[in-house]
Amino acid sequence: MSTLILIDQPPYGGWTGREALDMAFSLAAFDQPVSLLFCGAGVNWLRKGQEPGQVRQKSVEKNLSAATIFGVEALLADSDDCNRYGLEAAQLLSGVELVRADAQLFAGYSHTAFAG
Amino acid sequence: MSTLILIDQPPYGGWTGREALDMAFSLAAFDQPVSLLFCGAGVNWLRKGQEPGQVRQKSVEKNLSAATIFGVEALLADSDDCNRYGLEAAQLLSGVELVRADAQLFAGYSHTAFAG
Amino acid sequence: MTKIQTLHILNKSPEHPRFARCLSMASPDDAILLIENGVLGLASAAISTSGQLLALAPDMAARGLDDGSTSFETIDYDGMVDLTTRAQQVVSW
Amino acid sequence: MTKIQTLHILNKSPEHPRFARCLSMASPDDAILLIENGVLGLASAAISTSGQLLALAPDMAARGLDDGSTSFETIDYDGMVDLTTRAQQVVSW
Amino acid sequence: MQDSSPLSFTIVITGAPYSCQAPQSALSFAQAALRAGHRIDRVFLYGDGVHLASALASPPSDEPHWPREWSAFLNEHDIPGVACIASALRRGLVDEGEQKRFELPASNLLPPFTIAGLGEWVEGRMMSSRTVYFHGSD
Amino acid sequence: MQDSSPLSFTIVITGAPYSCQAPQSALSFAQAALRAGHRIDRVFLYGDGVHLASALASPPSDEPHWPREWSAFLNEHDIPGVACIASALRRGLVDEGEQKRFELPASNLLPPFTIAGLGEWVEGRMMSSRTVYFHGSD
Repeated sequence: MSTLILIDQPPYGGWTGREALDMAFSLAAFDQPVSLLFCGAGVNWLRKGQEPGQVRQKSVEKNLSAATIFGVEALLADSDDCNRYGLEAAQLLSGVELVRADAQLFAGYSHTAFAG
Repeated sequence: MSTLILIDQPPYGGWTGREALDMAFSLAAFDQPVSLLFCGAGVNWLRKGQEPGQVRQKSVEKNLSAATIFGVEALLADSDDCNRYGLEAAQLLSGVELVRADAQLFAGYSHTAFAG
Repeated sequence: MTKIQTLHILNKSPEHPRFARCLSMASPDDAILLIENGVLGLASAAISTSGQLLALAPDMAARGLDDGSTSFETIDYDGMVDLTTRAQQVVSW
Repeated sequence: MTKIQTLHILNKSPEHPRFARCLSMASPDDAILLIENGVLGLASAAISTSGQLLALAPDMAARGLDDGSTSFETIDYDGMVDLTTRAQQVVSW
Repeated sequence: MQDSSPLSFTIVITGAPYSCQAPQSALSFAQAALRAGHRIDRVFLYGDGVHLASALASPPSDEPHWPREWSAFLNEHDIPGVACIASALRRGLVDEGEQKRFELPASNLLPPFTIAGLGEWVEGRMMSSRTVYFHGSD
Repeated sequence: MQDSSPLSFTIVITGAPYSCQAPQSALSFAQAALRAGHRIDRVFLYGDGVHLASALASPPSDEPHWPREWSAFLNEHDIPGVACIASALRRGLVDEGEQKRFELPASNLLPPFTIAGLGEWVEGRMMSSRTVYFHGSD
């Protein structure tokens, strides 16, 4: 009964990604196994050095770094999409696992959801 | 001071297109020259035979047919996008003018806007 | 009454990035149900997917789309409920 | 203080259909200002457009994007206001 | 359809009425689910979906009133409707309790909708045979 | 920048706070416009943008309160803020007059925002040197 929460919206331009994080943290808080998969423009959540102070938002880097501490099993990112957005391993937040987002990956989860 | 209102969202799935229509009708009501340009998935507004009764919405065919009567100067549609959605001339609402949505078309208007 | 592994409910228009991603994610045991703006995929270029393709009739009628094709099955909301019960998993795109 | 024909304000991410359409619509006398999610275009594949390319620095910083490139100019909100006054027309995508 | 045994559903709506089709598709689905003999454990509103619980929406009289139609459906079948508290507070959807807590001039939550945390979604996920999401289009 | 003569702006916001960045980008732009000596004739909220005029939005205390920040900005500079009536009524944003007309339990419009028709947008378009739109992202 492991859940995969998908994030394909980039950060700061919209709230959907934050709301997806909240879903993942909430499952973890209830001891339900959950992983996050960043794909499409959503991989931009994982770039190091985000400084959203000038747009009056809070960085999500800290939340993401704390995700595994709070019980999120894995932070997955589609490797093709990381390439597409020029995200090399050195620029990625630590703890991110590069995967291929395909049917085989989905098959490992009993529940898959977007936040919106 | 002629305005071009763009509609690139398809009908019924969202309200943006309807709100774009309202903008055009409102300009026309104040005797301001205005035309509508349907592009992208927005060309699906122009297909004959829409029957949205089962999804509890009103057809916009009537509104669009009345657009020129209410003072909207032209209903323009990008011809490539019509092709993309299999819209041949026979399936298009009457009164639609096929154009190429490019910089040259834009240059003929002093103001261009989306509804959202 | 065949079993479905995953039912993909796809409500985005073909130009939305989730449309292509959903199609590419479906495996042969999956079904893809086009609803809302998603049914416009039937009017645009040929849909290439490994899964079984279905479309919601009320949304097709709203958009003036013909259900004369044999490359996909059309269903109503009762059929949609039935699909969700037959699928092991339901994913909304 | 050169004049701009049309200023295109582009806030969509590169995967959104309006992103490519905006770029293709710009003529050599136009400027394209990337804001919000639009600045992610600087991180993805090379942007091909006839217009002058600019990007909003606060939105780049938020997303961890470097302004070291010379292929576009970065500006702040004051510069954005200046652009809108120099342009004959402003289109928000 | 009748030969499958009854299941239970949690329905999640993340798109707002009069912005997208999600609340209306979800209602047609929910009605069909009951027709087929299934149970709906809970409806959970998340993100922009919380606007479906507005007591103040006033569409033109010739358009369906989606908040009231949903409200009537929930009442008739005694189904709990829950708006996520974090989504609701940010978007200006509050009940009388939140009105007092934040010293607001009014409340605007349409009964029988209530406001609660994401735990309700987690619980729905765990108790229902199927969780089906209705998102905004594009 | 100072060598261009002052212009006037109409600002149109079509995206909701806490759903997209439009209201915050628009505020930064509006502040910069005044800094440069330009005038803002009017702010017009359309579509989902009307939620910016909510008197009930209650974001967490460590996040900016965009409706109140906009309200303070409009008050300080005496700029009219107008929510489109058709968009507002469908989405549950009402003033006291609409509350009475529709017999609603409350009103929730944050002053100095007012509710009026698209004619206000047309007028803004005609009177201002520039009309700049802030839409939702994706």
